[in-house]
Amino acid sequence: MQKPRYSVFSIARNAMNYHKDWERAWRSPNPKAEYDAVIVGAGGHGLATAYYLAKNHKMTNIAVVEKGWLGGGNTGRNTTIIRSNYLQDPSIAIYELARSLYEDLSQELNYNIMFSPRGVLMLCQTQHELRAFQRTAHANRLAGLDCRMVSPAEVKEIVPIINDDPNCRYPILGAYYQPRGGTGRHDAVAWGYARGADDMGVDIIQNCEVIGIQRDGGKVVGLETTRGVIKTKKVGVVTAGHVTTVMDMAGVRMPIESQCLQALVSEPIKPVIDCVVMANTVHGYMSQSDKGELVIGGGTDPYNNYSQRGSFPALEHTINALIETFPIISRLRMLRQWGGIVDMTGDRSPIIGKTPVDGLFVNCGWGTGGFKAIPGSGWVFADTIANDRPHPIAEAFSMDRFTEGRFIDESVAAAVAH
Amino acid sequence: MTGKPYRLAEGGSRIDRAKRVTFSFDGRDIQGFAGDTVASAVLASGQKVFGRSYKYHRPRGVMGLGSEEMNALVGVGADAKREPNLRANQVEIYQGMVSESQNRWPSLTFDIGGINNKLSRFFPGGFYYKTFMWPKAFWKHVYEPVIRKAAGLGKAATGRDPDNYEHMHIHADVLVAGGGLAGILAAEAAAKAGAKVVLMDENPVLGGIADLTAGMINGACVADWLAPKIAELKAMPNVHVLVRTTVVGHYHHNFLMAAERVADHDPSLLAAGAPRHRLWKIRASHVIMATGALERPIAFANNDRPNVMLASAVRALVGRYGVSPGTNGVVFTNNDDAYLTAFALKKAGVNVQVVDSRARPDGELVARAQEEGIAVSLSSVISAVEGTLAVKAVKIAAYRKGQGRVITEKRVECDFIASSGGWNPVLHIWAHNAGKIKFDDGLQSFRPDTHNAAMTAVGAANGTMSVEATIAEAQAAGEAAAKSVLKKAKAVKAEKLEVKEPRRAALESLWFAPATGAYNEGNKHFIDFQNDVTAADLELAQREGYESVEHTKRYTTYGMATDQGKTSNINGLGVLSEATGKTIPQIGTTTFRPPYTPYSFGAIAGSLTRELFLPVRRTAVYQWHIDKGATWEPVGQWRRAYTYSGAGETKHQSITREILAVRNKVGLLDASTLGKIEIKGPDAAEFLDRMYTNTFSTLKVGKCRYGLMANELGFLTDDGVTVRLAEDHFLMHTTSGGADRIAAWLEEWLQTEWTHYKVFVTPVTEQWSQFGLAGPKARDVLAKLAPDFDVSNEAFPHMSFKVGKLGGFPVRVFRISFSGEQSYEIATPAGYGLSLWKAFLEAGAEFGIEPYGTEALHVLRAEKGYIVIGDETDGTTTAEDVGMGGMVSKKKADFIGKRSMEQAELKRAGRKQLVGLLTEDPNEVLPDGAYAVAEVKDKPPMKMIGQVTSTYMSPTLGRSIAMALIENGRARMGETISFPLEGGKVVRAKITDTVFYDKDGGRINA
Amino acid sequence: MLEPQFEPALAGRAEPANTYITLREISTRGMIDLRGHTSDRKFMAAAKEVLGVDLPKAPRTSHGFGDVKVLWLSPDQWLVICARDKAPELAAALSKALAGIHSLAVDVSDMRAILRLEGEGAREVMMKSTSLDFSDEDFAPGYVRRVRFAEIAALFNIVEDNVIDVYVFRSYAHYAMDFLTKAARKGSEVGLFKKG
Amino acid sequence: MLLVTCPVCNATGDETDFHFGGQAHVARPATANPEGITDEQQRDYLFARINPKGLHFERVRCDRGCGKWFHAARDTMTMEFKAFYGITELPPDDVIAQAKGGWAEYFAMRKKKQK
Repeated sequence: MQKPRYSVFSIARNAMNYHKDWERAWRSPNPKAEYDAVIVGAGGHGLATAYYLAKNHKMTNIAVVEKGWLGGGNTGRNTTIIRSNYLQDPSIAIYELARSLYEDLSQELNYNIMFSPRGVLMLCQTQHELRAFQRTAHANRLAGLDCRMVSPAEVKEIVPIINDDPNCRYPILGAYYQPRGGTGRHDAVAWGYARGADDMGVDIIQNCEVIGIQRDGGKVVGLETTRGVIKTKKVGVVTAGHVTTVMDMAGVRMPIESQCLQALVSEPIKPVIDCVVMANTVHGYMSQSDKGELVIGGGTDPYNNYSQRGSFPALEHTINALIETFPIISRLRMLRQWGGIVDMTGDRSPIIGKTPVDGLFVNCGWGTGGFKAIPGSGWVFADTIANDRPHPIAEAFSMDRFTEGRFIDESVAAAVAH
Repeated sequence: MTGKPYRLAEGGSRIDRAKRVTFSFDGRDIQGFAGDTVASAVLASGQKVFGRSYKYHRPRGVMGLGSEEMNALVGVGADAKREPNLRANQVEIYQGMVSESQNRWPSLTFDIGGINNKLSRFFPGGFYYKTFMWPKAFWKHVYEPVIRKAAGLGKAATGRDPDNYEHMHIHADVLVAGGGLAGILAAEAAAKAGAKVVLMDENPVLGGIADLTAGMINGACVADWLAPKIAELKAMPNVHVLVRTTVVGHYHHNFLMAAERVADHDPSLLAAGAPRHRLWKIRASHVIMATGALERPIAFANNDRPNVMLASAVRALVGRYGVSPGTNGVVFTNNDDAYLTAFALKKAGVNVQVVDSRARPDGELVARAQEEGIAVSLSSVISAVEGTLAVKAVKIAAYRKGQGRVITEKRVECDFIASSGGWNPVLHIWAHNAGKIKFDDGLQSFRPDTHNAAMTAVGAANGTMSVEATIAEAQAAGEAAAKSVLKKAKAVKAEKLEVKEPRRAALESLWFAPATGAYNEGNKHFIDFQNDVTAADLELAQREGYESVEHTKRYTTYGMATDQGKTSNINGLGVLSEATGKTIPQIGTTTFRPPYTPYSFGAIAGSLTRELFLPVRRTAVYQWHIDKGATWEPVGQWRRAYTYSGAGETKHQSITREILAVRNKVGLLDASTLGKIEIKGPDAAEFLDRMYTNTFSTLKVGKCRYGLMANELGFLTDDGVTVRLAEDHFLMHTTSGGADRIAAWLEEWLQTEWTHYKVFVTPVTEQWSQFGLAGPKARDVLAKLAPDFDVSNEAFPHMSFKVGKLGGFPVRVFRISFSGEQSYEIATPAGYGLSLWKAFLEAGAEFGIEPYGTEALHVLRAEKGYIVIGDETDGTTTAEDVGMGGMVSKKKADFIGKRSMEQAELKRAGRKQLVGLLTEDPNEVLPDGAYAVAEVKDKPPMKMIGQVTSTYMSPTLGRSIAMALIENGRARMGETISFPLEGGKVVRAKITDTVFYDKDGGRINA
Repeated sequence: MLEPQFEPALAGRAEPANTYITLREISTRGMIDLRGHTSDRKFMAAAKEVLGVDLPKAPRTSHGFGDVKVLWLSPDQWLVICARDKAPELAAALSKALAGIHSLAVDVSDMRAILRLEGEGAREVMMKSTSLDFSDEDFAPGYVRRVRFAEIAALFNIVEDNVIDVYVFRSYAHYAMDFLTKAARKGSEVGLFKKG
Repeated sequence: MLLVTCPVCNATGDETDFHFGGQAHVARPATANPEGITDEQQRDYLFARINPKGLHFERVRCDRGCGKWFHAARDTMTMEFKAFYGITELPPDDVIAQAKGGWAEYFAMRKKKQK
């Protein structure tokens, strides 16, 4: 059922007919009685998992069930940053796999996800932070990543609007730069994977909430949903902030707390910044979308929270920090703020792999950094589900690391100074 | 062009014709009157085009009455003071104001981007997802830059904002959002019942659209009847009224944000010290939402042309500013309200006719139009608009509800259109925090339903459109709110009112007016004007499967412009409803997100910018450090002296000088930032044994002991020296960065886990200035300062403590060392800190004393192999890893972190262990954080076996030294390992133990 | 050479001008941090014996006796305010009287700086600085509370209707004074519930 | 901005005057008996969290106020506080009655222990 390809020519052709003949990007099927595998959660990670199950593992009799509308969770709420310059080897492995897949994803999916490798700058604003990023730089270089430290002068060249006053509260001592990091169009990632998976026969079933996980002894045998029972021997749970709710149905207590991550955009303005800047010491990061909005990430509310509402305290500090970092934004205005429910693990790194229940797989804990991982996450999770064993890259992210003390702690890069 | 005929001979309730005001728009001087807005003044000057649209760059003019304006966005101010994307109809003009149109190049009337419009057929909604994919590199380097340049509306300021901002907190029994008829009456009722009331309105004057409303109260028109009430309300002692203040967001527990534009209308206030904006943080016991309603446009072909306006906007131009958009207008409506605009125009001598989509509207206003001789075409719609930079004519077509095509149409010349598709209640703050809304068939729009928070909606915001009902509703709500909040509310006696208002005919929804030509083809029926989203785009999204309204929104960007869908939301749902056959409630609506209207980042930051951005903590010697030319190292919020570079001295030189001073003579360090915590009680010793990995219950009174702290994961988090002041009394030192954290940590365990312990914990960090006096001459300096203070090695050995007087100074003296030299730390109350510091320098002068900074400190301790938490440890490092396993008590049954230290991974063989490194070339200093590899390859990846944690050129040893965490390091003594650096260079270093200097510790105990 | 010179936290800093309330540092007061349990009769009695006044039991209240004032900080913590030069001996006297009773008395006279807000707009300025409602009737003279002030921890005491003392840790004194100076800048008056 | 009331000093203030300390009623195994704690027990103590969508129980400190820790019962959807109670106490029975899932199990277990 190959869909016609998107191209400038297909647009021209359809224009002649006032665009009345465009085919659907994906079907809206009713659930079948049984599938070889069912992915719970049609966010970026879930849809990518389905896509690679079909593409790499030829499992096409599968479904993705989604409580609401596809891509409506954190995939459509994040600040679209893509980078892989992490410190720990397992993190580097999965985030770089994801980043490299992003490079060709538009062509792979025949859907423009607008991957824009405009560069990611991580500012160093204390001697300690400078040393920490120098360490990361050495580790990344020896792992084969294309990253480097840049001088304050270079920072100013890359981001002319940055505050380079050497006497400001936290002067810029340098920055860690990943030139092939950047941003993508978050909705398009979900839509592109959905269209691609649908094209290979995957059923994407929206408005279908899982209300129970059927087990036979220690094995999964099916799902109870608001649209009836679906038999299946393999279930992949990819529900981010709501993973606890779903895993509780299988009696698996997760090492997860759900919090609300704050984000906002400014009104659209003409281009002022052509890369992503992260200022960890003062807690702010910013990029500019193609529409011209400044895209800004705030902190998380300090308590468990499923409300998806914008709150204020988390934003206030971010804005103070960004005005000090980019003084010209003071007279720009906040257009829209919102929250996303993020799933935070004990070491702030994700969980990918098998669970105590046979046939039940989980992919969660991406916390505040999931978007950048979508293609890699889907790739290794699909492999894990298809072969019923962790993909080599997924091994380190297994749940039992919390039993063994085998943490993957990225906060290390910003450990407390003296 | 002269003002005529657009500025009417008379009228204009908001303007003062005696006061002329000159400002500039796109470099052209424009004369208006005090009270004018940029929109009214520029329109009065005859200019209709205010900007270009987002995607197609179509010329656009003023459309709205207030904050719903989506087309006429202007930039105000220049350079560092430029503020983009302001609504021209809300910007009050002042003498000398500089304003500009946006998103056009080179000019408004001739805009290159306009080419997009010619090609618009090739840019349907979401087109960019389908193309620009080849060749791959072109997205970032060709397509995207073009798109980015074309998008983005206004330009940002070019420098640091010179103005001030601030926050203000306020608590109200009743917050009333909106100062129209409903808001005023609700506030009055609540206030008379005794409530503390705050009323906020976004406009410069109260009254809302009372002046644009039909009806009489006690014989007066609504606005006139309301005027004295407003004055009375403002005078009440328990009422605070704010204008130019928009309630922008509603959050949990009735917390609201309001943005006050204090000085935008009058820059002289800034000079007088006023903030430009003030952000109000409001906690209200009850919220009354009286935010009114916004008129919605009608989707007809080319409904975006300059001088196509909302009927209410035209009415306001005439009534408030004495301005008419033209001389010959057409009112296009599906409801009675727009007839008021026709009457206002006729009264002002403007030629006008009405086009009404309804077949038989039987309202009194329709009848009156006929009486007044205003031509009314019923069962008719506007099927086409002629003119590009301005309306030249319209086509009027016969219409039956549900009809999709035009059968007959006639051409009518006109120069403006006033359209009304009905009114939408302003629900934003109701919906921001999960208030429920419901669809109202009469309004063909949503209205408030239930809410968890204590909030009531009144008047038009509640879908109540009649004056009489609004009055009753508002007064009842105000009184009820007061009653619900106050223990004892006063009774409010209702006044007798006689209200007359015209009987109205029902509105008939009109989501799409059929157009000349086949359905939809070649015509643009705009739904979201600013983002150039047409009815066709919404239908396309549906066809392609983007069925959820959220998908439609994101795919077409409908509702995502700076007006956040104020006018497009319902119209879009109407179009989707007709396209899908679902009802509007079935389709549902997108989430309302704060803020209601955009407000400045400056206001969000308030006063916490520049010198107030993140506090700087100062020791008592702070200014002295500055005067001595210190550069800073930030530690937590403290600033510590990093090094004191003298004239013509590099940092490296001064650091070396400072180190040698300590090694050979004596140095003075400001260590005041170290955390100091007093811990007292019968269980204090046992408590410390729980907190530290090593034991303190065995410590003798008057003695010091170095302690290690781990977290429950078993990783090191802090260290420091603790002294036993008395059997039940300890003084703990923590790292500077850890002081507050550790104090809270101790409190937490006492309060939540070992609640039976009798222990008090009192942080005293700031009470003391504390100075390190280190070096072979340290004792001499002390002795000279205070001959009667016995500092002999016998009386005062290493790791002991004395309290007493040093000359006139009350002091606590610790003989401890972080440098490996004979060393003392002397603490005195902070008020005496500076003079004791100076006293040391004076007394030490003859011994060659020199102040030294944190970098010298770090080199000195590295030479001795002392660790720094945060350098040698990184949050995943155990005591065993850094070779301090001996400080982890085997005897104690339990202490924080003990159990986790037994987890498999923490005991694993081959973990990274702290070792010393000596590079083969003694002049080669390893870079910070450099990684060693198992085997050097010609290109990555290479297997890494550990990293440098501290690395320095040691002036004492005359060679480089380093410490590193290396896999299985302690078993590799003497082994040489390789560090591949950038550019292929490889540094080789021998693994040694970590103590490079004075291994037997002779100097410490000297 | 060995004569200690006492330096207040804001030593050498000019008093702010161009503000609509007066702002100054009070450097003549000494402070003692006193710990003990309200429920411990022996402790309460011994403390009263030395201070001449009952330790306030009610949250956010203070008791005064002559030159001594006791501020409630928590059910087991008080801040005793007295003349700066009396603090050491008063602290010693407390420790002596409290010997054998579970308690802790520490002279912390140099730990905090006291900033005094005085004038018509004092409450309004506090409402720019904290999230509390200073127009509430509870906020009467004698009221004491710890609170988040701007970005830092602070303790305040309403001395008179329009006189408020703000206690901040010494290292933050300049920051706090900078903030207050800006908040009280002439021309930025709000005039909350003020008529005419 | 949540409005929080400290049950110790009875002060009510913005969430920014308080410090949130995560899930309530997590027992530290080593305190009761340091011997023979399994890796699984230690993991559950450190990481396993109930994390309900709905009524939750958490630890809060009156951080800027009296400095005392206490417990709060809060709905994680509506943010409504159902109760504030002492750090060594269990929630009021009427609130316990509203607990679901993991929390219902926990309180049932506590009740059994008391008997």
